[in-house]
Amino acid sequence: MSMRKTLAAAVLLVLAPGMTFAEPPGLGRPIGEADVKGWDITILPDGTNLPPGSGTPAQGAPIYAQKCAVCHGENATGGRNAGLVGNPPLAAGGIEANKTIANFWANATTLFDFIRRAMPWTQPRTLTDNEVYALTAYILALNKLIGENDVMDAQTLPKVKMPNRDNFIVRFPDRI
Amino acid sequence: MSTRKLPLGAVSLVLAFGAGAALADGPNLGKPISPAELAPWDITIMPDGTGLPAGSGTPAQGAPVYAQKCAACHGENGRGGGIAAGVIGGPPRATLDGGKTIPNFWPYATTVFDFIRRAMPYQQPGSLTNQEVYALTAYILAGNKLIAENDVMDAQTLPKVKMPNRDNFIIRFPERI
Amino acid sequence: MASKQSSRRSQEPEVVAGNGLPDRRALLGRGIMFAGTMGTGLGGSLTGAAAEPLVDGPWSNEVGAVIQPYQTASRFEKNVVRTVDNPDNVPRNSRARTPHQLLNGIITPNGLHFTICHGGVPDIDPDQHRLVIHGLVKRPLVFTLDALARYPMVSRIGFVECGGNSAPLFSNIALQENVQALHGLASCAEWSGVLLSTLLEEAGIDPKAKWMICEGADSPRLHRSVPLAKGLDDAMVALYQNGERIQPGQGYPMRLWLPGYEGNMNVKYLRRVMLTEEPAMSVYESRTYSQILPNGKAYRFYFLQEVKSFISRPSHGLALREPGIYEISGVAYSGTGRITKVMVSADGGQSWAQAALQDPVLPKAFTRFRMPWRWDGGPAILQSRAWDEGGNFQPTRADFVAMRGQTTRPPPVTGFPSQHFNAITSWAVDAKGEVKHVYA
Amino acid sequence: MDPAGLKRRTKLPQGQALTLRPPPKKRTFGAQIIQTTASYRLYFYFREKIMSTSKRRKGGAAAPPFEPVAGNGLLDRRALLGRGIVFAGATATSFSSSLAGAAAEPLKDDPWSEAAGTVTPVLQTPSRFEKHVVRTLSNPNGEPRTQHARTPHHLLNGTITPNSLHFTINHSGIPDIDPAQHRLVIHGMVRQPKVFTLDTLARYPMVTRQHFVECGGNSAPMFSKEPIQANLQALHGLVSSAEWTGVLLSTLIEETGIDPKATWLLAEGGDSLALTRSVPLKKGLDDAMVALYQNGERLMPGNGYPMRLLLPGYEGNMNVKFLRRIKLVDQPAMTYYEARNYSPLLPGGKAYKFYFVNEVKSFITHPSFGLTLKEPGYYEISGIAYSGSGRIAKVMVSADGGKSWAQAALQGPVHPKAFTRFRMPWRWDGQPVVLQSRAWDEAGNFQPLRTDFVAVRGETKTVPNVAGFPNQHYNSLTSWAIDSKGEIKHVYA
Repeated sequence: MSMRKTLAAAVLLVLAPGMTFAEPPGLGRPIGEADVKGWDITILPDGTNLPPGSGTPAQGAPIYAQKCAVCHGENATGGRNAGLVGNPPLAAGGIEANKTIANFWANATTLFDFIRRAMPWTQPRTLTDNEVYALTAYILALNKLIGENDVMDAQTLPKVKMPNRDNFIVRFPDRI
Repeated sequence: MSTRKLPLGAVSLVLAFGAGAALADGPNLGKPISPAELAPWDITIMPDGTGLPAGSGTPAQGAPVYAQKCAACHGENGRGGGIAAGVIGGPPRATLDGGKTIPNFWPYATTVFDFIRRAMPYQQPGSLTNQEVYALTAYILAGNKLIAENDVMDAQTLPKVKMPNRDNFIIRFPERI
Repeated sequence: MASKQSSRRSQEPEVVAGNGLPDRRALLGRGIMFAGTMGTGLGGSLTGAAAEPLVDGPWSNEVGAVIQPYQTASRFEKNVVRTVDNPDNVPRNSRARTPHQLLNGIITPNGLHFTICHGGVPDIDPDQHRLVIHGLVKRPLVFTLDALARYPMVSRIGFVECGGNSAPLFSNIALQENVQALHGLASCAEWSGVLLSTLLEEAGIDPKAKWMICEGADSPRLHRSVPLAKGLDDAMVALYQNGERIQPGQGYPMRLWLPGYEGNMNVKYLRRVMLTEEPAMSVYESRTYSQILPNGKAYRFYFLQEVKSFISRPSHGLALREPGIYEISGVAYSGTGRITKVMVSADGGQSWAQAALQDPVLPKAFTRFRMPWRWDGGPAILQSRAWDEGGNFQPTRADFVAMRGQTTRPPPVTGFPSQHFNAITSWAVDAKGEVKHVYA
Repeated sequence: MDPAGLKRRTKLPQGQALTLRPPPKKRTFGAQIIQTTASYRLYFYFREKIMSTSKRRKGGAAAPPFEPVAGNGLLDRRALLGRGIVFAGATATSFSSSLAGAAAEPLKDDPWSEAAGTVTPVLQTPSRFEKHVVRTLSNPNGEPRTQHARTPHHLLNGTITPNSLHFTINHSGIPDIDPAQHRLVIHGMVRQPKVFTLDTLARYPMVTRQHFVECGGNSAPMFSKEPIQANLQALHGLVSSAEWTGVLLSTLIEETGIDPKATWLLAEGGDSLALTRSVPLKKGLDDAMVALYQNGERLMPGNGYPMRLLLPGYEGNMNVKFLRRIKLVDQPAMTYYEARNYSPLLPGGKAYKFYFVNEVKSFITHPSFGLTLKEPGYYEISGIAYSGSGRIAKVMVSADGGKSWAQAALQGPVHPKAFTRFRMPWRWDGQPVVLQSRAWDEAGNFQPLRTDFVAVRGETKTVPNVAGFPNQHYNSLTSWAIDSKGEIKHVYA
């Protein structure tokens, strides 16, 4: 049973996208930035958030052999998973060229960030910061991007100049 | 990558629903079928008796068929009490508290025949012969005092059975009929 | 049942709403970028304690599970199921109701679409299934599924609702049941298929034809009489439901879909359409879907599912843990067409505020309405009331019962005292945040 | 010229047709061609409701002049306009039956009509006759590498992908997250870092929108220099469309307050890889959503349960699943995924970065590879079009490899950044044809021809593995070649 009556043009109040309510629920619980540290593991290209600690290629070699070689192969040349060395010229490879750390990655900090956040694949976030610095140094050195006995730490890692850094085009500048 | 160029004045053709659509020059993939081939599915009994098959049945013939094939669910003598509602008796008037029965509510007797033949017994619908359906229909109508004990139900007599509640209905939205 | 109302003034509810419903203008603007206004007014929860330090969940430190070909819900959501009233498949009807209180948006996922079967769920081989169109036609025709796949199709989002949905509200006493038990026999999906008119016109319609007897291939061979006018309007032979082939409980391999008409007429497992001059008066239209009125008469051929709305959250069974802001949310729909307005009250109908409708608002489909509400912890009675583009609106329960009657004693919640109940539903929130079903 | 005036001889076919459900084994369908003598008037009954945005945008521009009837049997799109006459009196003879003339065999009750059916379950699943309608898996045994599940578009219809068939990519399996413990923290360049639980988010004002999510690498096999003979699921299966419901990210960020210096936000997931992407803050404040529901029910685990970021129109990887952290920053983090994977190489050695947008794209779902046409006659060409830049404005279909085009009908309502179903009536005369679709969006973008696309973006030197990703963001045309036996191949045309 529904009543039928002449309605003044009912204002169709429609939830347009982006429309929110003037009075938000305010139900988020405040938290100190310190308490977020446990999750805040993102390293920015300028080195922000790099933890204390350091590592050299030599310190990285044994850690790599013990924790990484099983998938990435001896001396990071590749195994069940991709290799981490090699610098084939991009231009020759065309669109499906092998993007390696040496010929493609724009920032060395990405290497530290990804190793710490996701590796080893089956037990992520089990490496100490020193181990991550050592592995980062080991891989950068293998790719001749740093000297054999350079020390990677919060100051030096961001300064590593990756060869392909300036070889990118922003596809939709208006969306940045 | 998609190139940008002058926005087209394209009118997109939007296919609205809510429109009947037939393609005279359409697929025409319906296969013709003759009434004879249709017969096994053409089981609808209309209120005026159209569709009633040959055959007949009396209340007396219906009693044993009921006992054997219906009582298990609908109860002894059609009184209910099993897992299904009774088919004989019940309250004089149907109310919101329940009790729509064949005598106090069903407008047409032909519906009894149609439903028994198409859907009963529940586990083997369509397994009754037309004779058995006429007999069961007669048995139920007689049980509810809608026909006499020895009336014979067939294609001629069944449509003539006058159900008490027949003229007690209102069409809710006449404009939609 | 829509009753005509002449004067408009007396009916228009007071717009500024009490009991925590913000003035509707609050709904219009986009929230202010209140970078600076962190006043205590927006304090966190009552306890106000800062959140404890974050630590990785166990799932973050191990490789996850393998992807499956046909994915299913998380194990933490295994309570989001339909309630079934015939789990042992006893020889009688079986119904499964949609858990509206646990869903959102307007689409009902296929696994949770409500189902009513009168002879169990048939296991139909699509290659054997046939659709026959005959009776008052120029040429009786048979269609296979492969043939129908080549016809022009349409897709449309729309609801299917059992004529008996909301029947528990005919009870003279408000049954303490949740929205799934009260209103679970309605769902909304995107249906794709061939318009019935396409097939009828291929068969050639005899001008004398006025009705279509539509019959299913299930064991009771359920059949209903449908006006030919509806067949030539928006009736569809539906083949797909939310993109995939129709679920067995919704009529696999094909069903009749009559947007806005009572569920039982939307014959599942459709195998036959016979054009006739007269309706067949099947048991369903002559007995079951014929509603008794207080004066002893009964409606016939009700057909239409009228404008209706209910609040799905908060609702019975979903307790409010603390005072503060909540979103009152629910669905509104009408067999007549689009919803034009939904009003919400938090004080049992003394005052009302207009809820926001989530666009796009589609005809004969669920429309999600939302209303922000600040609960002060005191007792409140939540109600929603909907209007449709035909000018119809939901009656109060008192007005509805005056016209349609109610039971004299509370029926079982799975019973159907009558059908086509579309009056207002009310939820009472007490000081402890418990929600009861009430009549208000 | 209105359709009624169109007089032409058409062949009226009869008989079996393209099957709806191609089980794995190839099924061919017989064909008879019936030559009819009567001429027909084309009349169709779709009532057209011109509500396309381009018309609204153009201030009611009149419909363009009648499109030429495209080659190879594409029926005039105006055939889909207007409601024809109910031809109650139409001549019977004109509807001759199939060559064999044999009527359908006599009907009998099938077994399912003669016995009660099975029990109604608490959670429905498809009929056993549809068990082949599943996603294909790239890593079924869960080896330690990325897993992909692709949507079977060639078996679906309409615009909604059912949840069980929504595509999924997981880089380290699907985490089994307890919603009661899951937290979303928003911090960094904010006034007051805050933590939200699911219970609190459930009380926020929510929005519901229909959007596609597409992997940036969807359609990657099309970069192959030669057309790979694989079906639509293998070529374009990493895109799906659903109704998403959740809380606008802007609502939450405004609550924590925004430091004017912030220009980016980092979104991180609770999976073992803690997958992180950098997102421009402007997108975060636009239509970004913390999505909680997918087609009405809570998110599927493979699509981010209990909550995910949804960036309508942006590449899938950025729509971070299992969302647990948003950090406002003043520079992009150049995480592994944006620095390496989703940074498409160009032929000259340069590469794009921050591609973000999934551009306008369309493909025909049926007829398509693997769905053989059994006989000549009437078919509906149907497919999906979508664009990350807004609504689809127009879809053109060609049956002669691009020599001539006709405009397809779009199934209304057309939503922005969502699947739009297009349909084109077609009469196949049994001769070899090449079907193609091409879409335009409301922003004026359109799909480039393959030659133009390859000239800018390049193609592979060798034929890659169909499951590989030679590159990303392919949105050129897809072409299906049908031979005279009705077999369908994937071609470049």
